[in-house]
Amino acid sequence: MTWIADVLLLIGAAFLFLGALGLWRMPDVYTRLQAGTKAVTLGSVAMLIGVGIERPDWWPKLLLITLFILLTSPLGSSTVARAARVIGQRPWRAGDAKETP
Amino acid sequence: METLSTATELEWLGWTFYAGSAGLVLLGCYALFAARHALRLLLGLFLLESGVNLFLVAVGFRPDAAAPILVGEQAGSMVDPLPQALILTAIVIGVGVLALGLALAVRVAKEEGTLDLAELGRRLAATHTPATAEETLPQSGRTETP
Amino acid sequence: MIMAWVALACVVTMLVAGVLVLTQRKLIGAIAAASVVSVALSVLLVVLRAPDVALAEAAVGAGLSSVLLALAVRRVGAVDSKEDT
Amino acid sequence: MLTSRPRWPALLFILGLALLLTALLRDLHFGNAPMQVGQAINGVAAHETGAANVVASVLLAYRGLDTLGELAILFAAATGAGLVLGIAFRNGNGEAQAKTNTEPPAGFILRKGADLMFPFLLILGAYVILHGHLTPGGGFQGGAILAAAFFVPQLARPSSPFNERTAHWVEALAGASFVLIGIAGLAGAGWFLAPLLGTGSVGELLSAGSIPLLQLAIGLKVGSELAGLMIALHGPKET
Repeated sequence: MTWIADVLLLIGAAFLFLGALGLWRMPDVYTRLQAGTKAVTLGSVAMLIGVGIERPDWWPKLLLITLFILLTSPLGSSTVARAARVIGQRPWRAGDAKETP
Repeated sequence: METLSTATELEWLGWTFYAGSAGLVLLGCYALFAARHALRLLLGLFLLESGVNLFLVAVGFRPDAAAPILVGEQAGSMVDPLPQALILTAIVIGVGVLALGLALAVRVAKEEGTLDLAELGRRLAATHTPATAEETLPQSGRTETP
Repeated sequence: MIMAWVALACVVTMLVAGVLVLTQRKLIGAIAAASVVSVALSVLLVVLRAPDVALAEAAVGAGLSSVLLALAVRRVGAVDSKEDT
Repeated sequence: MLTSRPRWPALLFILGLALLLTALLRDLHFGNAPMQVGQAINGVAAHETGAANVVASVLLAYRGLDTLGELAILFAAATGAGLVLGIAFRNGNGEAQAKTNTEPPAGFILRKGADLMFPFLLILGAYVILHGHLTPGGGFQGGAILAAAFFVPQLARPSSPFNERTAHWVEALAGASFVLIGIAGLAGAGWFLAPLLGTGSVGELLSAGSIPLLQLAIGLKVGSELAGLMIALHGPKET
């Protein structure tokens, strides 16, 4: 049973790393939000499930944390994207210069 | 959490924490000295506070002790609760001070139109110089107020 | 042993973010870096077995302080001095 | 950037301070805290106050007067900030509403999400406050969460009025009840903030005498103060 938890933790760590890498590599705010939200949400949820398999008595709190992440993460990213659109941020096209972070 | 095995490892961990807190204190002090913008000053104060908080909690640490919260009937040794209660107080007072400073900064920006500390000091010196000296030393910033 | 490595990683993160607070060109970036300092500090406090203080630091230091600073920056954004924008 | 070029006097000072700190820290042996008072408190705290969280018992029983002073400082800071920003609760609503209308409105997702999160955050804050004597947490941490809970709807709908009069009443009543519990301890057992209501058995929700009530008072006071501070700072842009 414990190797399933290990695999889930590894998947979570890999996706969190990919999210961080994407945040650094992507050219503009919208693509960075893609990396920062989707990969990080999947990574943290996989990590929480892994921890839940490792420690079965923590399930209720972990479930609540998962619910909270699933609720707030898309909310935050959509709000940031909307704010960027409102102030007139243009999406990146091929050939444009990469924005400085 | 596992306990530490050797004395050298403990010393190493101690230097890690001390380096972190001392580094934050030094960065905060540098910001307090070199800041040109009022909000940078408040950020420096925030860093300084964080460093002091970390240092005081690290002083109360014991390697073989648990967190100061009783679970069941366990009666092992626990780390020092006094610095922790002190720091809990300090964090909340810190946010109060930060909020008051921010309110003052917002008001100054509204009245004066700038938050540049050198510029604000120049204006303050110009306002407090007597009328005779104002003609000889206009807007110099080095005016010696009597 | 794993505790010591976590502590080392968090101290390095904290100090790098502390330097970023001083060197970020934009004020809002400096505030984000200060928030990172607080988060790393709260992990360090958990390692030091002070969960109460860690919770306070995460809620007040990383959450409320950054919100207050960001609100103030939003209000005074137009009156920054020349080299700070 | 802090400055365009390094400030040499400040760097020199920092170098001296670093040398001083290194010299001081070399003599501190990490992990060997003498903790004479801490040891004594750890031994008797659960028996004397009935709280499983020793930090909470130090904060609210052994050093309760200090916490009252801290609440006074926070109150002074919040009042001072409100005064400096010129937001009296008489004209807070109408004026703020008129000014914030220039901002673009928040989107549908943010509005609905804020509605969805408000009860969630409220429950989390109440949980953290009421379990302060059992688990990490307590009045200050839960108060910060409550303040966030009341600020998120304000952020989503800038025009919705925050009832500052109610917030002031909650703040005043919570502060007064903290003092009243302390005076009740003075009358009952002979010293300020003496534990009342019996200690109960350690580890249950209804235990630790008056500590949960004090946590609740602190939580409400801190929450209303911090929410008021954030709403006072969330004003219109200065141009």
